[in-house]
Amino acid sequence: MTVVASRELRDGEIVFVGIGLPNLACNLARATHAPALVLIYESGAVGALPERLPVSIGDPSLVTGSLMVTGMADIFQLFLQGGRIEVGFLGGAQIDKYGNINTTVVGDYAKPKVRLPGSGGAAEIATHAQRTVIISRLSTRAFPEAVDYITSPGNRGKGKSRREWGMPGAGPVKVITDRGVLCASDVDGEMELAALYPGVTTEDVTSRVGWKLRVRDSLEAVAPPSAEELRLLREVLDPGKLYLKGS
Amino acid sequence: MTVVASRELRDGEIVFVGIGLPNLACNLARATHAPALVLIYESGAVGALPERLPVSIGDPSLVTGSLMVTGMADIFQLFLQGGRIEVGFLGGAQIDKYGNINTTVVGDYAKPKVRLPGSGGAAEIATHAQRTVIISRLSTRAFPEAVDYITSPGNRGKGKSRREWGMPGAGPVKVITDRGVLCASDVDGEMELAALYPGVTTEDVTSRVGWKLRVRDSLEAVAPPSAEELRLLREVLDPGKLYLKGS
Amino acid sequence: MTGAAPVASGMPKASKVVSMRDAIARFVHDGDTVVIEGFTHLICFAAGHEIIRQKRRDLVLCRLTPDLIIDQLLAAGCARKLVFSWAGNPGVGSLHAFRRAVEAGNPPLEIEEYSHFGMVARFSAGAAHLPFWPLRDYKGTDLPDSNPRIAQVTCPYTGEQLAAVPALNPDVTIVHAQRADAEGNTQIWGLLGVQKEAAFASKHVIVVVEELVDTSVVRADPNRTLIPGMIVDAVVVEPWGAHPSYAQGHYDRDNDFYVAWENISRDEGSLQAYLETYVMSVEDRAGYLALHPGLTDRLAARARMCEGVNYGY
Amino acid sequence: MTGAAPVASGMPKASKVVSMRDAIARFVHDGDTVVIEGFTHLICFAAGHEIIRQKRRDLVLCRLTPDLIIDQLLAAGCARKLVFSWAGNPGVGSLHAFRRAVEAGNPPLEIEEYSHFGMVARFSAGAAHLPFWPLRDYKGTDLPDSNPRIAQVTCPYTGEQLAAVPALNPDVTIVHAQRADAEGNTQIWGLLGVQKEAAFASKHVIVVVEELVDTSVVRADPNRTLIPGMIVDAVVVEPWGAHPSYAQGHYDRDNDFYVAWENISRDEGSLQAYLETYVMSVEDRAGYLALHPGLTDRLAARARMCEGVNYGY
Repeated sequence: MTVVASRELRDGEIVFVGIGLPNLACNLARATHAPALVLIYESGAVGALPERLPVSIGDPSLVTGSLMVTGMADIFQLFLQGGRIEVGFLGGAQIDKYGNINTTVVGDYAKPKVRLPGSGGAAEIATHAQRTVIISRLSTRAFPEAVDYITSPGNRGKGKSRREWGMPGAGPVKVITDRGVLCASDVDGEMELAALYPGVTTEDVTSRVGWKLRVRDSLEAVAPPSAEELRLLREVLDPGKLYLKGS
Repeated sequence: MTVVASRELRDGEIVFVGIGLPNLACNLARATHAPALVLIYESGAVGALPERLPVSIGDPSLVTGSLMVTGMADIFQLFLQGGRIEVGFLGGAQIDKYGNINTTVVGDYAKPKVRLPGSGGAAEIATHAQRTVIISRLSTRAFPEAVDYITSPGNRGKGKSRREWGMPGAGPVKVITDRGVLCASDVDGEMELAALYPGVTTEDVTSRVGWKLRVRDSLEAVAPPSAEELRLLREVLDPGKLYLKGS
Repeated sequence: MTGAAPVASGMPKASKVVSMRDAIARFVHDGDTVVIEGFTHLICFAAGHEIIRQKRRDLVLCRLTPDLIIDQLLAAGCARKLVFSWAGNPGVGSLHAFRRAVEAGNPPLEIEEYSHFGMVARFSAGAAHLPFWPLRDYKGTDLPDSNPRIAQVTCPYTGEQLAAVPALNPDVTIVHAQRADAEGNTQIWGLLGVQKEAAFASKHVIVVVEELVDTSVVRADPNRTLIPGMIVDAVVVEPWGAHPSYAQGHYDRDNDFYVAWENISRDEGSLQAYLETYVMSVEDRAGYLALHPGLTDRLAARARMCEGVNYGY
Repeated sequence: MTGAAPVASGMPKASKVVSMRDAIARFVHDGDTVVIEGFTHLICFAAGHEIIRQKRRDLVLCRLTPDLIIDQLLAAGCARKLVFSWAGNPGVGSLHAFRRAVEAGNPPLEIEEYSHFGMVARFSAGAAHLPFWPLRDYKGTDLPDSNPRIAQVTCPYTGEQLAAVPALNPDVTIVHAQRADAEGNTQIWGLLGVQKEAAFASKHVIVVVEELVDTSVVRADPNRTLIPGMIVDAVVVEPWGAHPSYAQGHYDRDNDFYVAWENISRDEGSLQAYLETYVMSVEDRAGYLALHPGLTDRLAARARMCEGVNYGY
């Protein structure tokens, strides 16, 4: 999943990095095919070159040796709202068929069953990044037809498309899961199964999605991680399995 | 005039400094009774300690050894609009009876007889400083009943008082001239003759003002410059008569 | 006054240096709106602990990322309301005291929730003395439904509807910094978060520093100054006052403690025991540090000095 | 790719370093909206002179303080419109070419006038991709009467009417700086003006530097970076390119020249003779400097280095 996410990044791109697997994916991309990736963190670090795997997006290793450190007002106003971010990574407790993401509550907002952290910068990453990529493990709980709460807008929400809302970015183009990749439909923005990991069947994916998942006529086969990618992840980037636990 | 202006400043005050005589007056105050004055320039220097008389408000000597240097967005938003400036000094080609100032045009805006520089930061200093002090040499040309163009708002303009306009600062409390001092009326904000320099008559002032100047019942006598004040001005602060020419 | 030079030495005003106890006693009152800012970096735990020790009640706490500091203040019963944008244990998981309050009303807690940009914008408006701040945000989300204070403003040129958030003007903001002089002229490097905006938005400002320096140190590099002394009310000298958060160039983040908080805070009893031992039973920050032998060796920053620049002309 | 370390060295993209001639030829076109910013400090006269040499026409020039650079561009016939907030010779008096244009239509010039705060706000809106910026200003003044683009916006919370100015998004902004790397990561100290906002508001950015440095110099002190390379199109290395303006730590402002401009510019003939000799008849900045023997000795900055800070953890 991390390897597939890393391949989404093109060399030289300007990427807004969230914590966890996105962070690992970005650092893997930088160590393989995209050495000139520009990593931007909402904490204020631009062009970070962390010498250790940062535990949080405010880690001091993101500051030391970065190209620029600025205040959060600049990060949100000039970089994100200013349209300078090419790709943003997002995750979440719930993702629906239009790529709307819930990181706020399970259940009712006023009386939540589980209170999650909330938006952080996710709402504005989802709004402003030129495109976003979502990373999440498949499960019917994590992929309901409609999320309990829309924290970060997807391709269609509350009855309107992004265009009708007037949102700047293109929205989520892909959802990268642990079994396959969903891609947004050009027509209506609904997520469709587009690629499968080696040895995974269509049914393995559709049975883990809480709505009737559209399946594209021809499914791509995702290339397995190379030995080098696995070695980098396991031995160099996250030897302590900080992010890779269970994967 | 410079000496009288310098006496307007209390020790420790936060003063927004314009170029020319205000600059000299502030530096004189700092060298005499107000060593803890905090000088702020629209160029971005806060707590400047210029080692030479700055020729412009963007002089490098305002930066070296200052307490803080920041961008102009901060100066206007956080310091001025934020209400942090206690006193602002202003001058102008024309000053009217309510302390409105014109630094834009003599004559009609579209077809000016004389095109002046314009507002710079003066409009916002006049709007936001907790109080302002105006410095200008007396002449009927410089003190018309109504200015040709209101660049910086005084105590009443375009038919409304500052309170009716909802302006934050108290407006111009004094006009310091080369012959006496005008003070704003508590009642309607009109400038009234309140103090005379040694040897100056009421008529010397009223004849140089383009409206029927109110004269207060008891006029204060302005103390003449001390030998020390004159020595500082002439020998230390402005030995090259950069600002003192003709005064 | 000798007038020997046109340059006075920038004669200092009265020192604002006070103890943490005095600063909190004087500037943090029951019912106040209180900000302890710092995004991961420079979170002033020392101030939070002193607020707990002084048993402040009914505070309205505002922070982008409540972090462990707010979890502790909530568990100690100091707050009636939280204004925030991301309430988690960064890199670890949940804030359990926060979750108990929101999920089970234990204790009851009012919340007012934005995104990070919304909180930054609220501080920006407060700092600039504007009643609102415009931003392109929240379309197609549930945030405005759950927070009616998120409004819309109409562009006078395009007619476009933009989101708006209201100004936030706290009673007091507490900023931790690497260094300041006795008047509160404060320099910070590394992550800057939203501290400048929060300080300017605030009625009172307490600066807590790793190092008290002479004003000449500040004046030698004025572009490094983030907060001018003119808006600062009190300066507290409290080395290691940000632990388990960090101070770039002084000490690293104590990630082990953030991980350990998961187990400490998951059970209310163990959280209260933590507060009793590490907060209530110590006098001050020195007492806290005495309970953590080896800490300063473990986390002390290595040297990674940058070069200076030339301010000459 | 060896994967020997998790840290790639931040592999540089293609260098953006070009000559001033190429930068202007490529990014400044007839009819463009062009910004050369810098408040007293770091005004890029070298770029202005190259625009004059390449005979650009119908430019819309935007600058808070037009300064001598715009007086020269106006006299050379490059502009059709000026957007500004203070048009004088700082510390001296008038800009005579500007006055001839406005008072006598020689040559005709459209003007659009704000206060400094208004111009700062226009750049801020442009940089933040907002259509307007709110500010408390202009009440009781004639500015909105002479500039209908100054509007009002209604606060959604208080109903208050605030002033608004429209976003300014130039075609190109030219920023002079002390140093940048070949990708355009740019560091400035001393007065910062509105350069960051202007650069972010702009479709294209040209950075002109006193010194081209290795990326490692930038990375050693990232808080000093004002403009990131990702928004920069071209880097021009042009020492003394700001003269008669100044560069803190490199050279002082040439106040004598600002005073001399009064006499040079008061008469149109002498101004044209100045342009012919110092701009049109030289090839580039080196040629200009060759006409000013002794200049670099007279204005070179003395050393006033600050200390570095520790970025370690």
